[in-house]
Formats: sequence, C-alpha cells, structure tokens
Amino acid sequence: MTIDQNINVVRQEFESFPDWEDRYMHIIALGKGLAPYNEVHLTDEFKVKGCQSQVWLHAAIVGGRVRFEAESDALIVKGLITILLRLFNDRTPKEILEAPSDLVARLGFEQHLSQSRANGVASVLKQVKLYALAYSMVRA
Amino acid sequence: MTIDQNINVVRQEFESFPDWEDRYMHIIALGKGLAPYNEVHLTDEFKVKGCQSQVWLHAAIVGGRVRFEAESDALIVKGLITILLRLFNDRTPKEILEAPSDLVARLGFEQHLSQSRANGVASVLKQVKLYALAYSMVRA
Amino acid sequence: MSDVGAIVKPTFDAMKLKAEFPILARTVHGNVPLVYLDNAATSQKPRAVIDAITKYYECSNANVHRGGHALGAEATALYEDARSIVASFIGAQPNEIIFTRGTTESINLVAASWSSMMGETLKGCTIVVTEMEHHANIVPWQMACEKTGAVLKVIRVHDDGTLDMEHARELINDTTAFVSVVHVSNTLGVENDVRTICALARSVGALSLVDGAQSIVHHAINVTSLGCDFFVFSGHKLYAPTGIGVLFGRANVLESLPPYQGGGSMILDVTFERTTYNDVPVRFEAGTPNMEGAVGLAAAIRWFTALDLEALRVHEAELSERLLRDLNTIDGMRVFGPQTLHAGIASFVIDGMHAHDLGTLLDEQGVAIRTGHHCTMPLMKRFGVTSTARASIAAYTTHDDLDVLSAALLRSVRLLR
Amino acid sequence: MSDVGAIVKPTFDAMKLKAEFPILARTVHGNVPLVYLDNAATSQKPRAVIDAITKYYECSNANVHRGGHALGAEATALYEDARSIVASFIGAQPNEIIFTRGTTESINLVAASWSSMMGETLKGCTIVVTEMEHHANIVPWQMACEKTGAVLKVIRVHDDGTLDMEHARELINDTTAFVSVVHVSNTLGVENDVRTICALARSVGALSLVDGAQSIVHHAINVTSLGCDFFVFSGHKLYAPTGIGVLFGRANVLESLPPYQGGGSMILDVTFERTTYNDVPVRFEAGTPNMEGAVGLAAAIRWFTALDLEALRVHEAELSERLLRDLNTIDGMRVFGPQTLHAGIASFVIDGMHAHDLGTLLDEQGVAIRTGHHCTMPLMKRFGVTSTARASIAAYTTHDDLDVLSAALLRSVRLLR
Ligand SMILES: Cc1ncc(COP(=O)(O)O)c(C=O)c1O
Ligand SMILES: Cc1ncc(COP(=O)(O)O)c(C=O)c1O
Repeated sequence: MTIDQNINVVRQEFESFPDWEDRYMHIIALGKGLAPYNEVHLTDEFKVKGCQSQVWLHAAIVGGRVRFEAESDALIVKGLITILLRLFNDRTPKEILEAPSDLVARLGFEQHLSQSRANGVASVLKQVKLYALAYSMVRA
Repeated sequence: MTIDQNINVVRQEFESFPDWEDRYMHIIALGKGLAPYNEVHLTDEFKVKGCQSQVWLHAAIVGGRVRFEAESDALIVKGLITILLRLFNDRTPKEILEAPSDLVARLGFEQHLSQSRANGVASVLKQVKLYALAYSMVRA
Repeated sequence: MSDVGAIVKPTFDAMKLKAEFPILARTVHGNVPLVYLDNAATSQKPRAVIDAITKYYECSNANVHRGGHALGAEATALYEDARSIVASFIGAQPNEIIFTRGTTESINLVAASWSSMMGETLKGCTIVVTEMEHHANIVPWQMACEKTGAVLKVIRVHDDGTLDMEHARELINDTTAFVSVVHVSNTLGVENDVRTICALARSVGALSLVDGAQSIVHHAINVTSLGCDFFVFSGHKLYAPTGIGVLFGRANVLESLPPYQGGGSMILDVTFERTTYNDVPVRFEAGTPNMEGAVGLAAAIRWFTALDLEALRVHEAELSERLLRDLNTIDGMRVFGPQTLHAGIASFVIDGMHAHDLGTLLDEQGVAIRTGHHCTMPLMKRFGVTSTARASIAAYTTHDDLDVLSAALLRSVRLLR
Repeated sequence: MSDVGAIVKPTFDAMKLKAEFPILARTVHGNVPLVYLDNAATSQKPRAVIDAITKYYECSNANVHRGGHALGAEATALYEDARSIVASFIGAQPNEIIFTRGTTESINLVAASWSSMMGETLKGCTIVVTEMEHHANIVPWQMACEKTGAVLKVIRVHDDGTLDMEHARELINDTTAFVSVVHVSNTLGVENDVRTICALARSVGALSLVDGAQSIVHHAINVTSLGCDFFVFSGHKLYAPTGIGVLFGRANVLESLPPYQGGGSMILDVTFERTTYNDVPVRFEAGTPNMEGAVGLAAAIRWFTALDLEALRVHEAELSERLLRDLNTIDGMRVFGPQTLHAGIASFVIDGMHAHDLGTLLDEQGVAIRTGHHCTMPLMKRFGVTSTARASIAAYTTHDDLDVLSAALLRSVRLLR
C-alpha cells in the first residue's frame, strides 16, 4: 500500500467510530500496544519540540528504509504516534518526503481530535520528515 | 463683597450669556483687558504647571493682602484668569485659603467651558492657593 | 430571609450570575455544553463589561491626556475615573495606580526600572522569590540579576505546598534588596502569608512586591494592610478585558523610580539635548494607553463589587471544598497543595495517567480544565512532575458544573485504565 | 458607471461609510453635531470592529498558547490568524509580527532589546533620527544612548517641512548603528522617502526602523519594498481597538535579539539556574497578550481592505487638497509643511491667535481638532512655535465635515480678532 492508500484506511477506521468514546478507546488501545522504545534514546536529542506532552522519536535506516521508534508519557499521544508510524515505518526517505503536506487534515485528525492533539501530531510529523530529509541527503 | 458673594456674581454673569458665542466674546474681551504683566517675571519660576497654554502667575503681598499679576499666550485663558483674579486680588491669604474647594464647579466653568479650559483654571487656582499658603506661613 | 428569626446563611445564585455570561451558554465539539473550569488562566466576561466596551467605542472614544476637545475630555475623564475605581478597590490612591498590559508587564516594569536605578550597587545583594512563583515573577528578576550582579534566592515550599516560613526568615536578611512573592499560587491555590513576608522585607530595608494575579479575584485586597510596596494584577482574570493590568506602587517609591518606556505623555519637555519626565503615574504610561481596557476594567470592578461578596466568598469556599472532596474519591488521585481551602484552584495528577490525556478526554466531554506546567516549572520540578491537571472556579461556577466534572473525570479514568 | 464609455473616476461614498461608525452620529455640548477631525490622534471604530470584539468575548475568549481545551484552541487560532492577517497586510511573514500595545511600545522594545545586546560596543556609534520625530521615536533612543554611550544624531528639516536628504546622506555614515525615521509626520503630514533612508542605512551596515503610525492608514505598505528592518504601528489609528500595536522585524534580525520582557509563553524552560527562551515571535510576547486587541485589529484590517482602496486614496487626496485650500483662504494663516499632499494632516497657526483658543472655539461648534505640540516638541522649536492646531481626516471624513470646519474656523477667527 502507498502512503496515500494508507491514509484513507486510517481515515475510514477513524470514521467508523462516530462516538468520541469509542474513538479514544481505540487510540488508547493502540497506544498501549506501541512497540517498546530503547531507553538509551530517551534523551533530549530525540525529544520532539512543540508537543504538550513529552515525545521522543528515533530513526535508523535499515536497507534503505527508515525504521522509527517512538515514546511518549501520554497514552493518547502514543496511540496517535502508532498510527503515524504505521504510515511511515519502513518507507524510503523519498516516499516519506512525498507524503501530502495536509496529512493531518486528511487523516481526519483536525476534525476528530482536539486542536492541541492535532498540533502535537503535526510536530511529530515534521520530525518524521526531517529524519527522512536527513537520510535522503546522506544517501544522495 | 466676600469671595462667596463674588462667585455668585460671576456665575450669574456667566449665565446671562446662554449662547456660547456671547459667552466667549465676553471672556475674550476680559482677556484683552487683563492688566499688563511685568516682563521680568516671564520666567519658568512663575509658570503654572498643568495648563495647555503657557500661563505665568506672580504674587506679592501688599499691606497683608495678596496682589496677583498674570499672563498667558492664549486670549481665552487670559479672560478666565481675569475672572479668577477679580475674585482673589487684594484678599488676605486667609480669605483665599478659605475659598471653597469646588470653586471651579461653582463658577459654572465646568458646565459652560470645555473640560481642558476648566482644568487649566483649576491649575491656576491651585497656584493661587499655594501663594496664599506661602504668605500665610510667612506671616504666622 | 422569608422565615423571620431563622439563621440565614448568605446564599449566592451562581446559576443566575452565569446567565450574565454569554459564552457560558455555548457548546463545544458539536453540541456538548461547555463547562469552563479554567478560570485561573482567564475569566469570562459578563454582559456588563462587554456592553461597557461597546459603549466606549460608540460614545466616548478619543485619545486621552491630549486635551482640546469635548470627546477627548470625556475619554480622559473615563480613563482617570477607571484609575480611581481601581485605587479604591485595593485601598490605594489614584496616583499610585499605573495601567499596564497585565501582571507580567507590571512585574517587568518594576524589575527593570528598579534594577536600572540600583545598577551596580546590587552586586552581591539578594532578590528573594519563592519556589512556587509563576514564570512572570521569576524571569524578570533573573534578567535583573544578570544586569546587576544581584543573586536570586528562593524560599522553599513544604511537601504540603505551603511556604517554608522558617526559610523565608532565613533568606530575608541584611543582604536582601527586594522580595517578590505570589499571594495565591496559580498552581496550588495556596494563599501565602504575604503580610508577614512584606513586614520581614521592610524590617531589613528591602522593597516588596506581591503578585496578586490570582488573589485579586478571591480575596479582598487592601495594599496598606498588606504592607507591600508594589501589588500587581491582570484585568483579564477579574472579568475584565484582555490587555489591561495594574501596577500599584507606594507613591514615594514610585516617585523614586526612573521611567520604563519612553514616548508621549510620560514627558514634560523633550529636546535632543535633555528630556525631562512627567510626574507619577503618567511617567510610567508612555504612549497611547489601552483606554478601552481601563474602561472595561472599571466596569468589571463595578460589576464585581456590586455582587454580594460575602455570599460569593461562602459560595466559592463551598465549591472549593466540594471540588477537593470529589477529586479525593478517585483512585490514585494526588492533589497538590494543602488539603484545606484552595482559593478555587485544584491541581492534581492520577496514578499512571498523563494530565494531558485526562485533559483531552475531559475536553471531549465539554469540560475545559488546564493541563501543563501552569508557567511554574520550578514548582513542577519540586513535586517531581512535568505537568498537572488544574481545575479552577469563578463566581459563575455552579454545583452542576462540578457534577459534570466529576462524572467526566470518572469516565476519563475508566478509559485510561 | 451608468454611462457606458464615460471615463469613470472611482468615487467613494464617505457618507455611507460614516454610517458604520456609531460615534460619528453623536453630538457634543448639548446638541451640537460632532465633526471629528482628530484622526491622527486616534481613529473611530466601525460597527464591524465593535462587533468582532463582542463576538470574541461572547464566543471564543480563552487564554492562548496554553492549549488543552477546545475554547483555548479556538482563541489561539483567532490570535494566530490575526498575526497572519497583519503579516499579509504589510507584506511580511507571520513569524515576523510581534503584537505590542502600540507604536510606542514597539519602538521601546527594539531600542531596549537591541541596545542591551550591543551594550558598550555602541560607544561612539551614532543613532540617527529626524527633527520631525514623535517623542515615541526620540525618548527610547535617548535612553539607549544613555545606557550605551551611543550618540543621537538628528536629520534636519527644511523650512518647507521636508527632510534635508543631503543632511541624511551626511549623517548616515560608517559610525551609524541604527536609523529610526518616521514615515509620515503626525504633525506635518509630510511623507519621507524612507526607502532611500533605509537603503542608506543598509549600505553602511546600520539597522533601520520606520515609524508607520500615520502611514499605515494612508499608504499601502510593503515592508520588503521599503527595505526596513523594523516597521511599527498602532492599531488604534487604523480603526482597531486600543491597546494593540505591531512590531514587524525581519526574521533573522528578530532572531538575533534578546528578549524584552520575561514571563509566560516566551520561555522554553525555566529553572532557577538557567532559563532558555522560546523562538520568535513569542519570545517577545511575555504574558497573556491582548487577545481581544489582536482579534479586533484583524477585524479592522479585514474591514479596511474590503473598502475600495483606490477610490479611498482619491477621496482622501481630494479632501487633503481641499483642506489646505480652505485653510489658505484665511487671513494670517500659516500652514506648516509642504503645500503639496499632506496625507490628510494639516497643522497650522493663525497670526495673533493661540492654537488653543482656536481649538476651544472650534470645539464649542462641535469640531474636534487637536491643538498642542503633537508630541513633537523639537519640531515645534524648529518652527518657532509652542503649539499648532491640527486637523486630520479619515476614510469617513466628508466634504460636509470640511464645510463645517471652514465655517467654524471663520467664526472663531472673527471672535478672536
Ligand atoms: C500567579 C500569577 N502570576 C502571573 C501571571 C501572569 O499574568 P499575565 O499573563 O496576565 O501577565 C499569572 C497568570 O497567568 C498568575 O497566575
Ligand atoms: C508618528 C507617530 N509616532 C508614534 C506615535 C505613538 O503612537 P502610540 O501613542 O499609539 O504608541 C504616534 C501617535 O501618537 C505617531 O503619530
């Protein structure tokens, strides 16, 4: 699946919960399932700026594809990050950089999440793209 | 006539001009007739603070009574000062200090003059009283 | 009141009061009714204040202090009346009241003007604040220290959120030049004994400032009995418009201070060789002031003081107590600050849950609380947290609001567990 | 527009526009209709702006930038939208816009922050202003000079009120560190060639600030084509509320400047040991900002830019010309500044009459003009007067207004002669 196709899947998943409670139950469940983060990377260097809660994001390049690892102290944030990483994990830098810039809106986050949550996701997304940019230059 | 009686006279005079134009014509005529001011006293020392136009006020004590002398570069202000001096010239410091504190209002100035004019008159009045206070202490 | 002879506790009709605040009737997230419990951040505005703003622009707007015409005189009178109303509200004289943008600017003005006057003489002197200060009462003093070589000293906070008065007595000593303390903590709701602290400051010849941003709404303030040299607050937390605040300074202290900003009104005479400054308070009000803000603040104080304040205090105390009680029924709840009266502010965390997660879920249910560090990062550090959830009440808060909060909290906790 | 093929001059219906300003329908001194010609001091507010304020408080008021709930997000979005609207109004980027109280605070912020950064390195350097500056663009620089040892240099004004550009070229040289000039003089109405002056500044490596307090209303502004590093103006002269103003600073220049006031929002991290500051622009917006003011300013700009600005410029030029013509018919009239276009501002004195006397008598006839030094004392001295009378127009000024002014002036002159 392309990132674009994936976006639609996520959006539909989101919209299958018309009730805020179910929606958040889903996000929280995802958050609880976020893959463990390597404690070595719990440093300021990997902290994402612009989030209300603490978020760490680490990336490595494996076989030409970017492998992300993330952590947060807030469960809902972890859930949202899980969704983001589902979109971006194991993609090439090029694919990531070409992802639509209005992604947060297209995911339905702006509509279905509180503003500060949507802003937090946007900050993580920015960092995701910065990693991709860095790796694309390393390889160029 | 006491100052109090004089106030009523001034007020009645004022109120005999229901038209603003006649009232100001009267004030301007008074201003033109203000006694000449001794140029020697045209200094910062005798300048009254808090007036929009420049006002100088000088006082001397003659036979236990305060003799005022005033100047301004604005004609309407000169007219208003003429009225004030009519009330206070050649009074004893005690009489001046006992003049009612709401004098500007009782003269009808607040009602019949623009606010900034009334404020200017209040500033001159304050200075008049400061002179009286000074002379009352010298004599005490 | 109907039963002659019955003991009547003052009652306060918060429901009725609420109807005076148009915004409180709105909904969020579609059609969820709003329950606004973020009053320590900013208060909502009653119809009376909104109308006063409209009236100002519809009837009396003109530049002040520049005289000349009828409209200007009217605007000036309104502006100066506002100063008098503020003065009598806190037991001061009109010439002791300076209009600023808010608490933050008031403190910056004092810190900058006073430290520039003192200059190098402050080297080695101390400026004393507390561990529970808002950033607005920390950063300006750090800047002053950097400029002058003064040293910042910090009064410790006990585990229960009260101030360590022993430590205060120790820190406020002969080396102390200034003491600046918060009256009611915006994070803990705890009220400090600022009267004692100001007396300590005075006894060692130091100046004192009380940050009244929170206390102005919940306590009757008299600056003379507090014994402070400066008292500061923001209009927007007192049902008044944004962009207006107050700096009270004792007349003779203000007179000794050099100006802060330069411009129109604050001068007597300007030449390129030498400029002389005007008297207090206009010396500290350079440029066109926020006339509308001052008029709106006056309207807010008029509206507020017309309430049955005695009944209001009882109502607020009742709600505060109830709020704490409700919170404490929740498993894993940790409320910061003393368990007694909280001036309508309760900060808390729940075991294993992030405050932001709670805030997000409450928001979905229409309940607006604040989550974060509340601009008191050092206090967060003191208690070993990065953020708390904070609910804070106002005169228009009802028991129904707290019912909604309780139910919404339980629901959120259930989701997060 | 009805005659096909006819040459159509844009027409502007000032009468209709006037109806949008409630205050302009009022009377003074009993029942004398108000003719407001003190627009250079402050402008009146259209219904659209008053309504935007009401709507803000009725619907969206909350503290900004502290996130958490729906209302806060809404208020933050409105506040940041306002920043974008201001930015595009003057051809800047949103992160180059700082909200202040007004022109005066904007200049003070720049002068204080920049001079504290430069410190002793400014000793012997020059700061260049002009003889026609408003006190707001003099006193802050005098303060900066006093702190740093820099020297203030003053570009002369010709007898006709235009700037001596030869002198400008002479003064702006290798020793120059900053050039701060007014775009349109509030006393003379003359427009300075700030583009050339900013280019001169840049050519010697000096920073430049343009005081746009008056030009923002009468000229289209593009900060990039002006070539300035800073551009400042007040909302209240642009049909917006009081208490809000703008500081534009070029992004990389702003980024180099240390903060001005300390407090909430402007920090990243606060500890008692070390505080780190946030990015531009919030680094310069400590504390709760004037949210209502920003929203009101956005509404004013939206309202203003929806006017037929081309037609408005023609209308204003016509009125300006007519105003000068009318004044010049009066015996003993002396109008200051060039006899060409005056950006709607005319300053004058009449032989043997004090400006205040004229002002008083005009006021009795409902005509509000300004009399005094207009916060430009050095310019008054330059022209050998202590005060002038100043009439200034706005978009809502009509030919009828000028008819009333003319008649009232003649009547006043008759009384005073
Ligand atoms: C205790 C305290 N001090 C200072 C401030 C700063 O006030 P403002 O943001 O209105 O300047 C606040 C409010 O945020 C506060 O609660
Ligand atoms: C040219 C000029 N500069 C500065 C100012 C000061 O503006 P404010 O009083 O709004 O700060 C004004 C207006 O009074 C002005 O006309």
